[in-house]
Amino acid sequence: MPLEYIPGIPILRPYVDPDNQPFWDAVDRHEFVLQRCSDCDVYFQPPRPMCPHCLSMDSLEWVPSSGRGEVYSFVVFAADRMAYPGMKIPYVVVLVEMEEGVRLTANIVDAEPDEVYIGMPVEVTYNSPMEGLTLYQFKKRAS
Amino acid sequence: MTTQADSEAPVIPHPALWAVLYRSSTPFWEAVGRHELTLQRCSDCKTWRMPPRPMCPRCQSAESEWVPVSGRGTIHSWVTYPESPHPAFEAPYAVILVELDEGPRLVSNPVGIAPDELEIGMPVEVVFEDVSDDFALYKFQRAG
Amino acid sequence: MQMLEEYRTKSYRQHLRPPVEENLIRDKTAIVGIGQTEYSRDSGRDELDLACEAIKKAVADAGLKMSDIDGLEALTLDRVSMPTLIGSLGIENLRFTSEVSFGGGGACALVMHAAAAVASGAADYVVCYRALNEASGHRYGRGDGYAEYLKAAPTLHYGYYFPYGFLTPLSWAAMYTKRWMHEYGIKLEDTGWYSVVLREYAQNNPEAIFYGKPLTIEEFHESPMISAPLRLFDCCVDTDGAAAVVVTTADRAKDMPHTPVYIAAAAQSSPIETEIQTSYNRPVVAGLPETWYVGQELYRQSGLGPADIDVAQLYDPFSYGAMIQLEELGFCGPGECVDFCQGGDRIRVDGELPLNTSGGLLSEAYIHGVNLITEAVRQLRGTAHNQVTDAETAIVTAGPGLPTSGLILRK
Amino acid sequence: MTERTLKDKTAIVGIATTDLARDSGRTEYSLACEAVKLAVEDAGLEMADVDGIVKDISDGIDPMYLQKAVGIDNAQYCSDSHWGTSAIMTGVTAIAAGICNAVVYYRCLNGGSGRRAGNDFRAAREMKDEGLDLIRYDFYSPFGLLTPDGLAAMTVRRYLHEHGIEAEEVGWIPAVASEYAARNPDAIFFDEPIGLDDYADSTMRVDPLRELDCAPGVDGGLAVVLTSAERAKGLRHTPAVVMGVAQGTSTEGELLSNFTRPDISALPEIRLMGDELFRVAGIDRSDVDVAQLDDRYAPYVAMQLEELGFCESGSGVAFCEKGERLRVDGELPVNTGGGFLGGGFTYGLNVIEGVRQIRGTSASQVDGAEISLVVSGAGGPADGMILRRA
Repeated sequence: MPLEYIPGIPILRPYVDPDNQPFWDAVDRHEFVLQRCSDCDVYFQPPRPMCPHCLSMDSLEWVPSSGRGEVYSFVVFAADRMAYPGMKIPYVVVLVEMEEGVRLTANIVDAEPDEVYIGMPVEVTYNSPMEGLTLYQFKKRAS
Repeated sequence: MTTQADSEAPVIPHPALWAVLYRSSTPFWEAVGRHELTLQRCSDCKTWRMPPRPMCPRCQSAESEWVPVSGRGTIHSWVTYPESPHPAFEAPYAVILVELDEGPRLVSNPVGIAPDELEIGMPVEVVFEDVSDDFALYKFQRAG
Repeated sequence: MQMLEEYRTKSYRQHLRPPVEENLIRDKTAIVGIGQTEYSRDSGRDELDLACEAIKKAVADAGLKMSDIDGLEALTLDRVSMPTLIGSLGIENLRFTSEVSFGGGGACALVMHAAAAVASGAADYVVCYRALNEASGHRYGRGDGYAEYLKAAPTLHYGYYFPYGFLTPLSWAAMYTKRWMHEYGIKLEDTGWYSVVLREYAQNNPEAIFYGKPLTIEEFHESPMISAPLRLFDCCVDTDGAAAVVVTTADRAKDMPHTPVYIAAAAQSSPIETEIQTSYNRPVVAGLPETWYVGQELYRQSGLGPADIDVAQLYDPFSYGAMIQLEELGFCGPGECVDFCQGGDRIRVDGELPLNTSGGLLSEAYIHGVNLITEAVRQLRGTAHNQVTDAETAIVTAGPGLPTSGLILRK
Repeated sequence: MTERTLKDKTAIVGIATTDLARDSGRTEYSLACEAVKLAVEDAGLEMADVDGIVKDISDGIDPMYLQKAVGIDNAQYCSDSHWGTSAIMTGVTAIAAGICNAVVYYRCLNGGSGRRAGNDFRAAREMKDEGLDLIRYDFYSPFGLLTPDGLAAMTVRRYLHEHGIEAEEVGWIPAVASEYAARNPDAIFFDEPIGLDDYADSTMRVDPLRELDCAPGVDGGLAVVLTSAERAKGLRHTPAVVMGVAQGTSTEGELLSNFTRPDISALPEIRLMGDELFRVAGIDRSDVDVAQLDDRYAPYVAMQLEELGFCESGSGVAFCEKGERLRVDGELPVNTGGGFLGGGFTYGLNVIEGVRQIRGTSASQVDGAEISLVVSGAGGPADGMILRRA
């Protein structure tokens, strides 16, 4: 069962400010970028204004990601109590370890809850749950 | 990409509707809705509690009674807003601090007193203005 | 990042901490009063009212007058405004006030900060409290509570969670729990004894929400899955109520009505890359580095080890949250906590490590862990409903999976 | 009391601000990171030395976030204290009690461009943010008493009335602040000093408070690093040893709206805090070489001078007359960096100027300043500290 939304209930939008704007702007263009310190060659998630290793504010850059990763953990939302009312249950939130090493969460859009397993190969895709909102998501990938 | 703040402009309620939030204050506002001014007083040591609260700061008693007051007092201080900080209020307007004859003080608005007539010490008495069917505000006019 | 890397190898850098001789808290400060309101599902009162009652009782329990109190410690999540509370309690001058970030992770830090204040002479008697209408009022733990988090917590990273329907602390915790089960091969059918034993404790505790409502292991396994792998009976009980404690110096404590409960150690930890339950970018997701670090620090300060602890009160927002702490605090090896709880004998009142003897947050009440501190005090005073014979030392922890804190208390 | 005391146990060893601006164009997160980095550098410490973080809860950036960017490995004392600079006192207790090595205090806000203090109450009400003192505002907001300025104005009118003070006489306080600010490149709100005429011409914000009575909002970040007095000895700058630190509250005390206590034109929190502060420090008022008082509202400076015991009740405005006593060679140089009136309203700026006076690096240096008083929180829960040159 693919991910389904319940019409009429807005999906909560990400909080966007100058520290993470490049990320969400890229998602709008269906591009997936990650923040990296070019001096230390370390990736960060969530984004930040300073590299915690070299304390530079200038060496941070946004670089295209392969978009590929593996499911590191996941949660199945099976009951109303914990679920967001705007999304049809059951839905799955996956924690994905990207090839670059950082981990991000999103939904898996094309898998049944019982198909999902730790180690499952996935890649980034995009959807638009409502007008003016583009999200990155994950879909199945051949290993 | 828009943000949460852009997409959902807040609805601004009339500030009067903010009034009843703490349960301790509910009897006060219910009485005002009936055009009665009552204040909370400690049942044990008879200390006034304004604003209302669940415990007496003097004797730590949790018991209290609601006592009608005269509604008469004097202006203890006042301010005027040359520009309005909120669309519900038309500037210029004045806010007064009234010291009731019984002692406690209430913030309110003057009725029928121009800002340039306001004076510290001016005797005033309470009047009520209905905001909705069961909600009113207490205001003060020159004592007759 | 060094601390997280060292967590992998469990190499504790104690040389970086101030020497124990400089620590003015250790055995020089004490908890001398405890108080609580009724714990219920609907108090019918506001949090200010609940806070006043719990504080008044704690102050009376300590044999003090309200005017003796000159310090106040709150959690930032507490909805009671401090000036309003001061006005209601009638305290003329507080020499020290402080607030600890957020909720459950700060429960033991309340006592630690209070102890630092009395130890350094900033105040003489400090009250720590928590009041909340979690059951009837605002819920922190549920989907409709997200707005609370939006205002109360850093908002930036939630942008990566909220749009995906991922917005409750328990589901965030389910994510690391799932990984932990995967790494250690934990099977769902082996779990449940933790919840069952806590419910047993609640049957002797008339103040507990689940008093009179026992739970069998079969009923546990039949309970609905909330956020896999968490079942309904893995989760804590939403509660209305308040609890408070009074902290002062050991010198003063000697002349007070109750057996003093000394603070043998107090610690707080917020490792880098930590978020509230969503610390998914740490090298190890299947673990609780802050709890491990707090444990190391508590043992260093007190000179005690896991074997010296008579009773434990471990913060349990859900069963695994407390059980994984058993591993991090050295009561069992990594991945062994489900075995440790199997059958329940080790964690019962006459077992190896009596655990959450009032029923804990699962079965007594969820007062953000302040009720675990009051239970530890009762155990050391010898007045608990499920009294551990001759209990002399107790460990108490605060919320797992976020900046946390802990205490070792002793008679 | 036993020997348990905070006196001389700790020292401020690092201070820093980012550029202060009307509009930073940056996030508060970014401002906080820069300020903390600069303050730790200023102290001559490594980030790895910092194991405590204290801040005011009203600041937007959580310590967990700060850690992610500045690399603080493990914070082992975290406090989100409330009001003024009282969080610094919690850091002092942590170091004095031997549970922390070094504590950073930070503050970051876009008070000029973003959330303005005057809007906080309204926004908070609409969000039902009960971090503010709701029970009281319930009795004020229905009547349009909505802004901190309005709450302060109510107190100021009564203060002027009780002591028979003409409102125009208060003008010496912003006038002297403007002189100091004009000399201080960090204080952006006055390029040149103003006079009493400018004050008299200043528009009413909430009668009787004028624009020039109210400290403007500012964008920027600042940070302060504390460690033990012992460890401070080998560090880069002359340590500012914390001789005393204290807080004060009172029953019937609120945030600016203290209308229910017997005398609304007094600041009992400041008096109680001051008495405790001088008791802990063990010095007299006359020992103070320079003072940074809370001038979020100019008339509150006069009230603080009275409550702190530098002059008689009701004579605070007279004390400031012609500004002579407040200037750098006067009896009690006050707000030598320009205060919040000249630098913008952000608590902590006063602490930084207090430390600069101890170091001898103020833009308006008081000759041979040894003892520096800093006060925050006039009109609400108060806090203060006394610093001395090591």
